[in-house]
Amino acid sequence: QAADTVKIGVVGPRTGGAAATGKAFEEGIQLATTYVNANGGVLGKDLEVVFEDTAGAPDKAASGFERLVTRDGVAMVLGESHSSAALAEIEVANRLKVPFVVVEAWADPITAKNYRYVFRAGPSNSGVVNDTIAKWVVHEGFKKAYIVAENTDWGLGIAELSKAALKSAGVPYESLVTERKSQDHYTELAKIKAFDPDVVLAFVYGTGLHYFVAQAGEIGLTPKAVVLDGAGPPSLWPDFWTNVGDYGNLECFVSSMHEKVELTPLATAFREAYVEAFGHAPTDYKSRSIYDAILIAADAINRAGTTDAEKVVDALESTELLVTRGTARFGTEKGGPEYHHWMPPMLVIQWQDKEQVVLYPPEAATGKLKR
Amino acid sequence: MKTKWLLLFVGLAGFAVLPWGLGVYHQHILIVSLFYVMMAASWNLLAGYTGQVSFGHAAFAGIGAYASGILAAKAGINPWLGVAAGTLLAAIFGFLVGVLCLKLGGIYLSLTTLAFSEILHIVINNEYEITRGTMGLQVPGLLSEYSKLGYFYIFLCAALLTLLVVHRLIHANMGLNFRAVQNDERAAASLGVDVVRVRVLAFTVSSALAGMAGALYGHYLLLITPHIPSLDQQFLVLSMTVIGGLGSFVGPIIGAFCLEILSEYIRVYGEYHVLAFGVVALIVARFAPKGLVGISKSVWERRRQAALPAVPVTDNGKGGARRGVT
Amino acid sequence: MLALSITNGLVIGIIYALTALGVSLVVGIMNVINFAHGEFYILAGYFSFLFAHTLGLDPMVAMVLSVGAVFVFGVVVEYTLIRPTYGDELYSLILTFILSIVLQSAYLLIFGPYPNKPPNWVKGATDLFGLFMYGNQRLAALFAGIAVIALFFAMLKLTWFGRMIRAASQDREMAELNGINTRRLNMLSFGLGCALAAAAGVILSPVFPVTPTAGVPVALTAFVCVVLGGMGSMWGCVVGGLILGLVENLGAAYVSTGYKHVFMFVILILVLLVRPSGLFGRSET
Amino acid sequence: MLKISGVDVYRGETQVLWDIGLEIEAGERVAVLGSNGAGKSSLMAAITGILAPRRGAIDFRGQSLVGFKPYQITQLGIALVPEGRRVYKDMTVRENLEMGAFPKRGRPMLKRSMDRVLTLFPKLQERRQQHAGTLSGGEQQMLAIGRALMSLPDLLLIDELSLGLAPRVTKEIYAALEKLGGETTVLLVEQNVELALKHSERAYIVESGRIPRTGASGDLMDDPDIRRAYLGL
Amino acid sequence: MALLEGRGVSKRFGGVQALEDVNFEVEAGSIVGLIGPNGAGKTTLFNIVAGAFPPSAGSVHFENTPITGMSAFRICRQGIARTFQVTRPFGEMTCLENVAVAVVNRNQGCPRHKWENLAREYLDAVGLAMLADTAAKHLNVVQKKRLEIARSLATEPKLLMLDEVLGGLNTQEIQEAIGFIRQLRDDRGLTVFWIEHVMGAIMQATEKVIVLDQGRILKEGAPADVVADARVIHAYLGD
Ligand SMILES: Nc1ncnc2c1ncn2[C@@H]1O[C@H](COP(=O)(O)OP(=O)(O)OP(=O)(O)O)[C@@H](O)[C@H]1O
Ligand SMILES: Nc1ncnc2c1ncn2[C@@H]1O[C@H](COP(=O)(O)OP(=O)(O)OP(=O)(O)O)[C@@H](O)[C@H]1O
Ligand SMILES: [Mg+2]
Ligand SMILES: [Mg+2]
Repeated sequence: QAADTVKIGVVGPRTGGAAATGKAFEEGIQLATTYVNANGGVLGKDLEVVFEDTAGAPDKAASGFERLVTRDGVAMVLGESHSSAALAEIEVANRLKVPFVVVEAWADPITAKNYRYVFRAGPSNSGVVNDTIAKWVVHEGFKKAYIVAENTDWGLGIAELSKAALKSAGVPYESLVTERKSQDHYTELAKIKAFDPDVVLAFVYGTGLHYFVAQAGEIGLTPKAVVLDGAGPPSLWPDFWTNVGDYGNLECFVSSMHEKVELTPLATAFREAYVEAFGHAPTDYKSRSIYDAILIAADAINRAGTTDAEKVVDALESTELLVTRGTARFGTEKGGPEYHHWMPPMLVIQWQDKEQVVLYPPEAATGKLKR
Repeated sequence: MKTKWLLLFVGLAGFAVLPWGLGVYHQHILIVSLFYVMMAASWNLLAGYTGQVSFGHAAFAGIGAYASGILAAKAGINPWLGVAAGTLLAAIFGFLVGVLCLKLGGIYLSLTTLAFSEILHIVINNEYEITRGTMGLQVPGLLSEYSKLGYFYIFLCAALLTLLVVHRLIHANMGLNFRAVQNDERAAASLGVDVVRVRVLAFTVSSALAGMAGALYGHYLLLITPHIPSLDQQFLVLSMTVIGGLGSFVGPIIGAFCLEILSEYIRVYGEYHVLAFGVVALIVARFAPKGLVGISKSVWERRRQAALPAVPVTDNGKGGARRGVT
Repeated sequence: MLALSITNGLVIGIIYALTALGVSLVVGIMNVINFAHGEFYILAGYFSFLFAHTLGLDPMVAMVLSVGAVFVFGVVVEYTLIRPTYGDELYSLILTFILSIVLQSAYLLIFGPYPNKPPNWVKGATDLFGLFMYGNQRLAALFAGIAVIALFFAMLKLTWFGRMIRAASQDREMAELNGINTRRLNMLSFGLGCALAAAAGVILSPVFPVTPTAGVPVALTAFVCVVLGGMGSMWGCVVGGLILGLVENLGAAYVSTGYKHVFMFVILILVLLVRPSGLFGRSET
Repeated sequence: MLKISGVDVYRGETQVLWDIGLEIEAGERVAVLGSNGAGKSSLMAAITGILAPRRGAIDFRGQSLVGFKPYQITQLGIALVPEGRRVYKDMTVRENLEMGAFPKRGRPMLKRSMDRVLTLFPKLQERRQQHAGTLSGGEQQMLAIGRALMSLPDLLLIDELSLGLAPRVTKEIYAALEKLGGETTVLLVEQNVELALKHSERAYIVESGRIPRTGASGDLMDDPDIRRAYLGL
Repeated sequence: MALLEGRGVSKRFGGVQALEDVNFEVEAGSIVGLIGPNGAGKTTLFNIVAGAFPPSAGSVHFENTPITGMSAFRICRQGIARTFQVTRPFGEMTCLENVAVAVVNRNQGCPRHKWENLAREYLDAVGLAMLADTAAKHLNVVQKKRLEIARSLATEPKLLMLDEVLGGLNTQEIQEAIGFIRQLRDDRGLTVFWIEHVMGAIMQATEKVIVLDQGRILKEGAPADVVADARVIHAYLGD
C-alpha cells in the first residue's frame, strides 16, 4: 500500500493505576517523532506513532497489541511498563511475527524466553538488582537489610532476586509482603522497626511508596534507617513531596535519569526539547526511555530499508546507536535474559534537602550518602 | 409459530457464517461479545428471574478460568477437561455461597457475593506462585493451532448451550417456581415450593454457567488475569443486562452485543469510554428499568392498545377494578 | 508492636465506624444500600484538596465547605436517582452501583490517577506511653472522628431532626401521620448519610490521600461494618467498625500482612453463619 | 366539620371503596362498623391522605383535603389512631408522645398537653421512660391515643380501638374517651359492634367498600338485620 | 379420629404472648370454625400449623404424625393448604400461572398442556375462568380471595385452612360461598378449618367452633352452645 507515513505502535497504560506512565510515554513520543521527522524521517516518509492504551491489564494489553497490528497495520511495536502486560504482549508479538521493543517492563522472562521478535531497551529486574542495588548495599556497607514487596509479580519477583543477591553478598535480611491496595503500613512498619535494619529495600510501586515513606518517618523508622525506592519514578512524581512531606528527605531511589548527570549530548538535547515543549524539567524518566526506543526503532527500519519484520529484527540485532542513556546494543547470545536486551546504566540517587544527589555508581556520584 | 422458528433458524445460520466475511479484528469482537452473552444471560437468570443481585458473577467466571487454567498449565490436563472441571468448581462454590446466604436473601446476598469476589482477588494476588498474580497465568489454547474462526464456533456453541439451559429453566415448570419465589416467598412456600432449593438451584446453575464462560474465555485469551474476576467485569455484565432488559430472555443478548461493539468504537476516546458507558447504563436503568426490550415492548403495547378497545375485566357485577392501563 | 497494632486498630476502627454510620442511617430510614458511599467519601477528599490548595482556603474552612458540598450533591442524587426506587432495594442497589462506577471514571478524568492530599492539620509524630511513635495527624483524625460520632448520636437523641429520623426509620407511614414530611426527610437523611461519608473523607484524606478508585474498599468496609453490627443499628456499626479495625491490624501483625484485608470478610461470613441479623440487629420474623 | 362525598379509593390497582359519602358535625361521636376487609381502615387512610381518592371530595371545615399529604392534613387538625397502634417501639413513651406534638399546632403547647395526656392515662405516667415496644397491648393503645391527642386535634380518628384488647382495658379506654368530652370530635372504627354503638351517637355501616346504611346508633342497635349480620343473633 | 391435633401450642412474639397452651382437634371430614376478637391469635395458630414459623412450645400432629416445625412447603406436600388473611397473590403472574405454581409442585414434572388444563379447572371452580390470563395484581379483593382458594385447592390438600375468606362479601355472596365450601367437603371429602368473623356463616356451616381469646381457648363446642356461652358473648360478641 502507498501509505505516506510509516506507522509504529506504542503500548502503555493511559488509564488505571499507572496512567502516569502513559502520560510520560506520550510526552516522549511527541518529542521523538519531532526529532526523527526533523532528521529525515523513516524510509523517506514521516514517522507516525499510534498509541494504544493497555490500562496495565494483560488481557487488554494482548488484544490492544493485536488491534495495533490487525487494525492499524503498524510495522513494529514499542513500549509497555507493566511486566504482566508485556508478558502477554510478547506472546502476541511472537504469534503475529511483529518486532516488539519493550521499554520499561523489568520482568526477566520477557527476554529470557528468547523470542526472536522481542527486544528490551530498558532495565530488567535482575539487571537492576545485581548491577545496581546489591552492589550499592555492599558499597555503603549496610549491616542489616529489610525487603518489602508489594504482592504483585514485579514486587515479589524482584524481592526474590534481591534476597538471592543479599544472601550471596552476605548481608543479613528479613522480608515481608504487603497488600498492594493498602494505604496503611503501620503494622508492617512496626515489624520492620523491631528488626532494626539500616536499609529498607522497598519494592512498592506508585503512591503505595509515598504512604510507606511518610509512615516510615512517622513511626520513626527513618532517618535511622534509609529507605530505597526500588522502582524509581514514584520518588520523582510531582506529588511526591505533598504526600510524604519532610519525611521524603534522605530517601533513596533508583533511576536512569538525573537532572545533573547527563551521559550523552542527546540527553541534554532531550531535556532542552522537553523544557521547550512542556515548560518544566522532565519528571518521569520513562518519557526519555520511550524516546530512546523510538530512535532505536527508526534507526533499525532505516538500516533494514524496509518494514519487513525479518529484516527489521536483523537490523535491531546489529543496533549500535548513541541515545540519551548511552549506546544501545542488544545482547545476542541466547539462553539468559541478556538475549535481545540492552541494559542502560541505572543510578542510585538520594534526596538531600530536595536536591538529587547521585550515590552510585561511584564514577557518576555527585555526593555521599547522608543519614 | 412456524415462521418464528424459521426466522430464528435463518438468523442463527446468518450469524454462523458472518465471521467468514470479517477480518480477525472483527472476529475477535464477535467472540468477546459471545462471552458477554453467556455472562449476561446467566447473571440475568439470577437477578432477572429470581431477584437476587449477585456481585460475584465475574468472580465465578474467574474461578472457572483459574481452575481450568491452573490444571492445564501446571498439571498438563487437557484444556477441555479443564473447562469441565472449572465449570464444576464454579458450581460447587456457587452452591456453597448460595447455601450460606440465600436464607438471608436480598441485600445480604449482594454484599456477601461482593465480599466473596474481594476475597478471591486478594487470594489470587497473594498465591502468586500458583496464579502468577497480576502477571497473569499463561495457558494453552483449546485448539491445536490458534484460529479465530475455531474459537468463534466454540463460543457460539457455548453461548447457545447457555441460552438453552436458561431457556429450559425459565420456561419449564421451574420457571414458575422462580417467578413465584420472586413475587412472594411465603405464598410460594405455602403452595409447596421449596424456596431455598429453588434459589440455591438458580444460584448454582448461574455460577456454573459463569464458570464455563470464564474458563473458555481464559483459554481464548491464552492468559488468565485478575481482570476476569474484577468488579469492572461485573459492572460490564450488569450494565449489559440492565441496558438490554433485566428479566427478559433476549435482553442480555442484545445488551451484550450492543455494549461490546459500542465499547470497541468508543475505545478510541480512552478514559472517556467507561464514563460514557456508565452514563448510558445509569440513564437506562433510571428511566427505562426494563431496558431496550422494555422500551420496544411498551411501544408495541401502545400500538395494540390503540388498535383494540381496552377490555374491562368484569368481576361478579360489582363494577370493581378495571384492568390498569399502564 | 501489640500496643501499636491495637492503637492503630482503634484509630482505623473509629474511621470505619464513621463511614459506616452514613450507610447504616440510609439503610435504616430508606432501606437503600448506597453502593456509591465510598465515592462520596472520595469526593469530599477532592473538595477539601481543591478548596485548600487551589482556592487556598484555611484547611478547616475547606473541610466544612466540602462536607456541605457533598451534602448538597447527596440531596441531588436522592432527588434524581434514588426517589423512584423506593420499596425496591435491589433496584436502588443497581443504580447506586452504576453511579459509583460513573463517579470513579469521572474522578479519573477530572483529577487524574494521582492521589490528592489535602494539607495536614498537624505535623510530626508523638511518642505514646514511651512504647512507640504515632503520627500526630492520625491522632487528630481519631479525635475528630470521635467528635463527629458523638455529635451525630447527640443529634439523634436530642434534636427534633433526630427524633424524626428515628421515628421514620421505625414506621414511615406513622411518622407521616405525625406531621413529618417523609419525602423531605428522606432527601435530608440521604444527604446526611453522604455528609457522614464526607466527614470521614475530609478527616482521613490527609492521612490517606484520595484516588479515583480508593472509594471501593472504603464502601466495602462500611458495608461489612453495617452487616456485622446489624442492619440499621447505629451502635452496632460503631462496634462493628472497631472490631474490624482491630481484627485487621492484629491479623496483619500476627498472621499475615498479605491477607490483611481478608480477615474482615472472614469475620463477616462467620457472623452471617451464626447470627445473620448481625451483632445488634433485631431479627424480624 | 368533615364532609365526604362520592369517594372512590384504590389500593394499588384494586378498588376498595366505592362512592363513599359521610358527614360529621363538630363535637359529634360517630362510629364506623363493618366486617373485616370491609374498607374501614381504607376510609381512615383516605381521610388522612395515606390513600389519595381517585374520585370524590373530602372537605374539612370547608377546605378540600384532596391532594394533601398526610403530614399536611395532620397540621390541619386531624389525628389518627391507626389500626394496630403503630407506636414507635424503640422510643420511650415520652418520646412517642413528643412525636405526637411534632406538628406546629402542637409544639408550643407540648408541656401542657403532655400533662393532660398523662393525667388522662395514669398508666403511661408510670411508664414514661420505658420503651414503647415493651408495653402491653392495652398500654400501647393508650399511648397511641395519647400520641394522637398531643397534636391537639379537632377531629380524632380511631381505627379498631378494641383490637386485641381485653374487654376490661377496652372499658378503661372508652372511659378515658368520655373524659375528653365534646372538645374533640371523634370518628370511631370498631370490630366490636356492640361497643361501638354503645359509645356513639350516630353510625355508618361499611360493607364491601360501600355504605349501605347509616343512622342513629340506638336505632341500629335495635335493627334486626344488623343484629343478624353483625351480632350473629 | 382427629386429622389435625395441637397439643399445648404456645407462641411468643417479643412482648406479645400470641398463643398460650392451646389444645385443639380437627376431626377428618368436618368443618371447624375458629373465632375470636382481633389479635386473639387465630392467624398465628394457622401460621404455626402451616409452618410459617414454629411454635415456642407444644406440638402439632397431622394424621398422627408430628409436623411441628416442618418447613411450610413440606407441610403443604403433606396435604395441608391455607389461604392468607391479607391476600398474597403473585402479582406479576397471571391467575393461571398463580394456580399452576401449586399444580406443578403437586404433580412434579407434569407437562405444560397438562398443568394448564388442571389450572383452568380450579379457576373455573372458583369462577375466575375468564380472568385466567389477567395479571393477579389487577384483581380486586374479592377476586384475590377466590384466587387464593383456587391455588390452595390445586395443591390437592386433605385439610383446607381458610382465614377470613368472607371478608368483603355481601350477605348473598356469603350464602354462595358457604354452599361452595360445604360442597368441597361433601364432594372432595376435604376437611375445613376456618377463621371467620362473620358469625352467620360460622353458625350455618360448621359442626364445631373453637373460640380463641388473648391466645387461650375460651370455649369449644357446637356453634349453638358457643354463642350462648356468657364468656364468649362478653369477650367477643359483646353483651
Ligand atoms: N396494604 C394493603 N394492600 C392491598 N390491599 C389491602 C391492604 N390492606 C387492606 N387491603 C384490602 O383492602 C380491603 C379493605 O381493607 P381495610 O383494612 O380497609 O378493611 P377493614 O374494614 O379495615 O378490615 P379490618 O377489620 O381487618 O381492619 C380489604 O379487603 C383488604 O384485603
Ligand atoms: N409476626 C408477628 N410479629 C409480632 N407479633 C405478631 C406477629 N404476628 C402476630 N403478632 C401478634 O400476635 C397477636 C395475634 O395475632 P393474630 O394475627 O393471630 O390475631 P388474629 O386472631 O388473626 O386477629 P385478626 O382477627 O385481626 O386476624 C397479635 O397481638 C399480633 O400483634
Ligand atoms: Mg381496619
Ligand atoms: Mg387474623
